[in-house]
Amino acid sequence: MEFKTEQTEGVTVMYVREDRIDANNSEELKTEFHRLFANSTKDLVVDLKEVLFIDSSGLGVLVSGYKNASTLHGTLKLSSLQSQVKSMFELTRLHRVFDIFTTVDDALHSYK
Amino acid sequence: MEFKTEQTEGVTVMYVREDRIDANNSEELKTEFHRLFANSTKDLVVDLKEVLFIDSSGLGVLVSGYKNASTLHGTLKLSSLQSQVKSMFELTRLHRVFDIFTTVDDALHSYK
Amino acid sequence: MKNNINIDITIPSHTRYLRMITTIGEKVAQEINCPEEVRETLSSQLAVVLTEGLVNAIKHADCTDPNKEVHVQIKVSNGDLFVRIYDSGAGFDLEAIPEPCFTSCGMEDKGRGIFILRSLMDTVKYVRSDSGNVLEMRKNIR
Amino acid sequence: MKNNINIDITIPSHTRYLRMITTIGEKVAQEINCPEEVRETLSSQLAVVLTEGLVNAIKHADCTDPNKEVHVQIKVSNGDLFVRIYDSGAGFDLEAIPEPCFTSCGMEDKGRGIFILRSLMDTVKYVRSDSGNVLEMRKNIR
Ligand SMILES: Nc1ncnc2c1ncn2[C@@H]1O[C@H](COP(=O)(O)OP(=O)(O)O)[C@@H](O)[C@H]1O
Ligand SMILES: Nc1ncnc2c1ncn2[C@@H]1O[C@H](COP(=O)(O)OP(=O)(O)O)[C@@H](O)[C@H]1O
Repeated sequence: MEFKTEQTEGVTVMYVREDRIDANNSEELKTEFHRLFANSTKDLVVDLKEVLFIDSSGLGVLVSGYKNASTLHGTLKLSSLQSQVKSMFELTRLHRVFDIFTTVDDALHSYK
Repeated sequence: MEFKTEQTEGVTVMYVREDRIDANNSEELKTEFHRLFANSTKDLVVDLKEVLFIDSSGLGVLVSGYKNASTLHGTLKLSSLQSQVKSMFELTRLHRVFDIFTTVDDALHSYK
Repeated sequence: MKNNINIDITIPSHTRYLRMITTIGEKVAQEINCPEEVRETLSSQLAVVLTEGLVNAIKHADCTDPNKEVHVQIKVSNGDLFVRIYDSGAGFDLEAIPEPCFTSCGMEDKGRGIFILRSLMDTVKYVRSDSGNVLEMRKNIR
Repeated sequence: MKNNINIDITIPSHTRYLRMITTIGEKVAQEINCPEEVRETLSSQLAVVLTEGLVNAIKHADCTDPNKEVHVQIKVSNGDLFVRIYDSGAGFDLEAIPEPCFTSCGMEDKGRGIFILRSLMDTVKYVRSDSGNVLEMRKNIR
């Protein structure tokens, strides 16, 4: 799985460069979360613009990232959900748990 | 099947607006050929730029158009063959029968 | 003319085939006779259902045999869409699987698959037998 | 781990399903373990082979029954790709089919299907039996 990561005023933004997050690659996302949280990231925006498909294991890894961030007294927020991804969050009620933004900029703004 | 047709200095150019010509739609191409040849077309350039896949029934319809044009003392020429389409012409040796051009302009130029 | 389609697929028991199977499911859904938007929704739901069902068969059933295969059937028949996923593992009790927790306090990383299947399909059954188990799902598409 | 894939598809005997089947064939070819360019070529050849074989089964076999179905099998097994297309028509003698004419003088609109199949696959057989006929093709992919 490919990522691009940027730092902006203490917040890490991770762009997921993959059209699917499923049981075949979700472990790679988990590893990347661990790497970021081990390297002084507390607040993380995960941008899902390129992700067209997510399954329950992909949701699970985002939940685990959310919990990691909370433990560090930070927050994991999401941006740019495509329609299938959005439906999966709604179906599993996770849209009530995560802060979800239309764009990365909106997400960044919310930390201010 | 969708087409766009233009007249340029006595030559008809037909753009095939479809990604496949196969046994499911090749009759529509045949009908369009008949219509054009019945309406004073003699020289015809068929542009296949949008066609990514052709089967033997599609080749057959082009052969029948070629024969129609010959009967009227005109020629049917082809332009913009994508790789799968080109392979099919080579496999069936039809590239030796048809005049095939890289662009519509090259094909038009050859009538001069 | 009837519009029945039946596809039986056998693949090695590995998640690398998920993309292939979901694409096949999407193509089948696109042939279903129904309004465009319904078809689009069905197509992405079928992709999810195939993924969740297959991942369970791959991960939870009989994972010790490296040459293990999984078998999936996608069937469109008389206004119903059927998905059947066969496994040869120890099986489990579908009715005993609880709903996931919906609040951030008790939130788990896993345990959403069966819930998703139940939400997207009309019926979900798991039938165990000596010759193998099958997760059988049906959705009305008329 | 083995890389065997088996797909059995039954569809109504109609050309509108050609797109679906060729897309499925392409997806299967993309899972075959071989260099990228080989895989691309194989993918487009499989699309052609499926189309030519299916169109013959749809057009020449038993075309009077509106509820007729065709059955196609795509199989990747131990370095071979198999395509089998079943029909329940009167059958024909494959060996008696002549090569098409290659010059513009005697050029026909049809009669290129079998020639294409023979060119793209290593072996092409047609086996007739009382319970149905099968066009059986094999191609080595190692
Ligand atoms: N095919 C199967 N064979 C055995 N156990 C299964 C199977 N499918 C599901 N299970 C059991 O049901 C539980 C719940 O499955 P699911 O809701 O998909 O969540 P998850 O797979 O994330 O645990 C699994 O943890 C597993 O114990
Ligand atoms: N499944 C089949 N059942 C009966 N006849 C067949 C079948 N497949 C091919 N044929 C016969 O073989 C001939 C040659 O087939 P082909 O080379 O594909 O050319 P075409 O279909 O364009 O005639 C067909 O015209 C038909 O008579």
